Amino acid sequence: MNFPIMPQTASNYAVSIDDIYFTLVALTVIFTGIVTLMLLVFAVRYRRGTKVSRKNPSTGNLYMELTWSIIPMLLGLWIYGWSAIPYSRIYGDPPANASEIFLIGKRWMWHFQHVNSGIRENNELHIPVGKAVKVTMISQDVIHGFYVPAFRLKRDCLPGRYNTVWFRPNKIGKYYLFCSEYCGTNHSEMGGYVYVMSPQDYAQWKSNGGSQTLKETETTTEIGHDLFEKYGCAQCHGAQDNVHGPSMNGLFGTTVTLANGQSATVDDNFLRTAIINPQAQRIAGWPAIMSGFPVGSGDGQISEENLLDLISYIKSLGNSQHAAPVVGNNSTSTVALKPLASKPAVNHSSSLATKGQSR
Amino acid sequence: MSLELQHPAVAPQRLSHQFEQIDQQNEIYIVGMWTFLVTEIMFFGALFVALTVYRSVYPDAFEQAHTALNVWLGLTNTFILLTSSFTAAMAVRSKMLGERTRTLFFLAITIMCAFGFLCVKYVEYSAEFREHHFPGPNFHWEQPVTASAVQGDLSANSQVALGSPKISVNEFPANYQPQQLALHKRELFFSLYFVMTGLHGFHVIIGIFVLGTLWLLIYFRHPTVDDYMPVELAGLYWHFVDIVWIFLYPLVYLIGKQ
Amino acid sequence: MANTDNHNHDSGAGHHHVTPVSTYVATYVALLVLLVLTFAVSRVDLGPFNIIVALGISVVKTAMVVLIFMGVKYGTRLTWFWASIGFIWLVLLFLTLGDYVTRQWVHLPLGW
Amino acid sequence: MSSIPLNPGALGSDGRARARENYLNIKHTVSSWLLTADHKRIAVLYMISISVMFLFGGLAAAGIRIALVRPHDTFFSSETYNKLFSAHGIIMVFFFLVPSIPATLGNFLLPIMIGARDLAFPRLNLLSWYLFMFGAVLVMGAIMFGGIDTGWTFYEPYSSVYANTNVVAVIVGVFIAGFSSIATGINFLVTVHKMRAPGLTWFRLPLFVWAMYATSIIIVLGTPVVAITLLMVVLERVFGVCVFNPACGGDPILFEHLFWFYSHPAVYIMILPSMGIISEVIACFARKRIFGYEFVAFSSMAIALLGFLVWGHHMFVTGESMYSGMVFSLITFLIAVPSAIKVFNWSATLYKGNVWLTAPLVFAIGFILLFTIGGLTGLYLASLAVDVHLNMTYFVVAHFHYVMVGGAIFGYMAGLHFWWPKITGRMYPEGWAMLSAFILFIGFNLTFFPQFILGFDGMPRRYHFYPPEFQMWNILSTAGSSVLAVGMLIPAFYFLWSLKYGDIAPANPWGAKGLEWTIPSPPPSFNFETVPIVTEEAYAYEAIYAAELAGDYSHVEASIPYNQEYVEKPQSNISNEEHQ
Repeated sequence: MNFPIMPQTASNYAVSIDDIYFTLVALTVIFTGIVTLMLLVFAVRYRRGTKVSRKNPSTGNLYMELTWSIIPMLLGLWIYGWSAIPYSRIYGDPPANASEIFLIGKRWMWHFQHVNSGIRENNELHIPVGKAVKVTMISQDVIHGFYVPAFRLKRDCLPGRYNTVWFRPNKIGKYYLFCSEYCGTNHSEMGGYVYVMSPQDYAQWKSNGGSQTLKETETTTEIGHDLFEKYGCAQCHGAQDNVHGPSMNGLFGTTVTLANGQSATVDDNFLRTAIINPQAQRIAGWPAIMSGFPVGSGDGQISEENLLDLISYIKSLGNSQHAAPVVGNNSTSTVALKPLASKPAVNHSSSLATKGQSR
Repeated sequence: MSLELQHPAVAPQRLSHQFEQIDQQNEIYIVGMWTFLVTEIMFFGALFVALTVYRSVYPDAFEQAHTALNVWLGLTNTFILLTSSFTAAMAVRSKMLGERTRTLFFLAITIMCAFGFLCVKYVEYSAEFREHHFPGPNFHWEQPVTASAVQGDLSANSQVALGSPKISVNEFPANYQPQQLALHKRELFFSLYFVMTGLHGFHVIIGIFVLGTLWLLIYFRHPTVDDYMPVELAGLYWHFVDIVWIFLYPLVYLIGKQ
Repeated sequence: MANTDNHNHDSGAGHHHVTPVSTYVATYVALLVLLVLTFAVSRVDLGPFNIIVALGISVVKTAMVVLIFMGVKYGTRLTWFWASIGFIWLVLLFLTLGDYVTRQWVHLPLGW
Repeated sequence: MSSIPLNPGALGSDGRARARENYLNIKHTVSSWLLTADHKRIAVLYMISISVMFLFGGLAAAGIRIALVRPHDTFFSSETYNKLFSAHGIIMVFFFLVPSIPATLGNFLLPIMIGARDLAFPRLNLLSWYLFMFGAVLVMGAIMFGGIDTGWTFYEPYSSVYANTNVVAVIVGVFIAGFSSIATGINFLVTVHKMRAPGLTWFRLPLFVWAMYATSIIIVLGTPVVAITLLMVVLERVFGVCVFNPACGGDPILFEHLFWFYSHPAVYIMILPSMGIISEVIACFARKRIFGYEFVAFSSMAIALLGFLVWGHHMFVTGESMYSGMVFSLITFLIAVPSAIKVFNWSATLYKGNVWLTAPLVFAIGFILLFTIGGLTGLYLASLAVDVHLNMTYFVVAHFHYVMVGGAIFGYMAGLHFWWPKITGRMYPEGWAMLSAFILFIGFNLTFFPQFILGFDGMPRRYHFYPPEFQMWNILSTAGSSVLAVGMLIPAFYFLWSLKYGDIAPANPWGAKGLEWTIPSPPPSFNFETVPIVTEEAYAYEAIYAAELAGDYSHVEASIPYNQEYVEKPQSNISNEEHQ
């Protein structure tokens, strides 16, 4: 006989969320108690035939109405403000030193990639205790939900768009990982465990190459670099070739002006769209010559996994804020460009400028 | 049954069992119809929200995709619908005054306008289908090369569209392949275009059915249309169809700069 | 069956308002002028104002159709109410846009 | 219909009573039922239809509970389990809860309560039932032959691209049923606006009418949005158009926005009519004017209007903008205020009343208790950070069952018992009704309270298999559901029994105020011989209250035993309200 009352608490959010939760429980008990007491006492005391005083029965009282409107409202606003704070942390920007993990949801498994070590694992996530973790997630098919009850943490894993969430595990242990958004037949089997390990254990686990099943030693950034070459990105977006496309050096995190006059921050979602459908948000000043790489496994397509690798590589090129003069043709871009010396410029792409699609 | 009407020439009306007064009955019909139109506003409204959202997210793709539409045909259709709205209002007025011949005349013009609208729509749709702009597995997009394509040079465009993709692989580096899929935000535009205009067209067809039935009933002097209310209500519906198009035309055909 | 024949004349008599033909013709002409204007404005690049002007003209056209062709101008208060509530409620639906506008703001520094 | 005599309640010329004509016995042919334009007959048709749908939905729920007894159930496959909960949700939401009170009790009572002969558009009303039936048959057919596994929310892109079940047929069925609901809504709105009896001003309306009015506004303004949204899913499946599909840049979250724009207010479609019933029942059996009438009336409207501004609280974790979530959360907290106003006003009405503890009142008290818990647990889900943990878990399941079963169904049961004499002309057996009320209350809490704890423990909803440590709570819940099932079956039996063997009901068995109690039970076809003129506010129980305190209970008409010949009694309390 096992009647668990609450889940384990293993992240920086757990306690603050539980505090709000149990405050709400207390309020629920109090208000339900008041209502129950009123109903039962009145119904029994004033039932037909009882000899109790019924002098001056009231059918309305403005002050009472105001009392039971304003008190619940103030309590509600208090809870609202209190609970908005952890919420804005969970889905807000992570601390700068957070280690990054890519998460790909597919029916019906979770695929994790540790960005800095390149370790990949399925349905299991190993993380060191006490260190902030940022999870960038995307789904290959339908909406999934990344849910770790012990962390009080949930985020939907959408197809076509990155969602992020961050947390800091603070207790060693093995915790359930669930899919919270219904995703089809084996929805309830799409889950696994999150292992929060001591730093020593984690270091050892890492040096062993992670999970036994999926041994990968190349980091996502390294894979991304290879892909950058393989897909020919470097031809236009290389270090110094600022003729056909903006250089990726120092691009990440900056604010750019788009061809349609809007401005946008270069973040994960921006890069993703730029790779899949560059024309949707072309940076001002660059010709519309790039055709995108759709998501898929066919020729000329790119998988979700590789997309994340590429983005990881582009991120690694830094987000320098140097106010270098913009190179390029009458560009209004505010991108700070930092030349990268070692990469040779690829020059056979010069024919693109004339033969590419014109708008 | 008391009939005390402001206008001396207004035709007499009949009262249903659940009502007390003819004014009450009239107002109930009008308000009932308006309530129905409110549901229609929300019905189309959701689509306009989708259009606005996607247009703000993918402004360039929408601006490019909309160039495939024929502005002039859209303009013609707007003109046709405004005219039909005018004649519908005139038909209601005539019916209210008991002028049977004029009612039939204006109703006929309204119906003809509706058919005219559908004919123009047919021309537009067939062009879009020829060019594989209908969303789905056969969707295909080519950036119009010259401004003439925008101007509705349908024959020229259709020949190009029937052929193979215009962009050949060898113009690009070997590992750099043109992808139709990359252009799918335009499919989004065409999805919304077809859903919205299709649904609007469906309302036009219903309108033709309703107005045509009324025309026949009035022509054969059926007692149910002694009252002007049926024509009035059909008129309200028809004006609503017009209003939807008043918004559709600028929002779908006239995106951005031409 | 209409047993209460002492009814109030003001309540629903407005529906029998017969609009003069000249009003209808004038409205029709005005609508056509606005249509030409819509088209003409779309040929001029006003930046973000293109869409605002186009929508503004559409709203004016709609108002004319609703008030005159559909006779709401002469309708009862109840007709006014139901004729306007649909358009008002549509604005609520457009609050959806708030989500799309503010999604970009996630990187604003919040102080922690 | 004009051939029906307008004076059906008259005595024969010899002064002896004859079988009084009423809406039930005026004609007996099948076509007289299937082609009727009488709002009361349509209400009965609806009542039968939704009861059948409730049975189907309940069977699906039983399947779910059976599967969840064991952590790794082998009784059903996962496909079957998914189809079961989808069928349960779709049937219960679209074919029971949404039409339940408006289309049955609302249809029956709304015209009578405002002194009208019928709804404004009687044939539209009949059409609405046919649309409902057509949708119901389509959906039931699709569920029987293949089923659907999307859940009742039809989330994209699962529903449009990945599901290979009968999504199209079910959505078309729901779409059609939506139009049935719209037809009812339009009818009610126009009827309330324009067909009130002379003297029946807005602030003399019974609160049930206010509630129906608020409900109709939600139906009319919300349903079209979900209709077009679901239609788009069908178009995506059938024609391959691409509006929400991320494959061409569509945003599944936009689908959620549009879906919840209706589906959150739809919750108020389910609960507001119940609140109206509770107001009637509480006032009647406390023998008091409802406490703070205006506040209760306006809180209905406030709920209806604010209910349209909170849809985003279903999407805090989906990737909706953080700021958008904060706004939606704030408005959600505000909507708790009108609900609190209602609960406190009902409780205060009982204070110093002369409370007659009947089955309807017991159901009403049950409603208030369960709705209080259901409403307060809604605040957990409205709290942004807490929702991150609780969203999509069993906590949500428990919360909305407290609102919809504890709320909507307890309210429906209260109303059904309260007006059963009026509808059928027979009394239900009071003792059995009390028993079933208590069994339902216990069974309900036993079923759904453990799910709050399961949810906080982290058990996600729509899970076929779950970690073994959650098993005991699930067993408790399943045990409770069997009690709940018994509590639902008892009324089914005694209601059917009472149709033939129940005591014959007088016109006003409760000594209640309101126009519906001034006409015979069951009402004649055209409700009122002459248009009633209303001269007093709703719930003017002062005279009855004073009489009862003085020991005079003569206004409560005794039930007439079955074997006695029915003689229409002069009704003293009509003359107050009707001036011919």
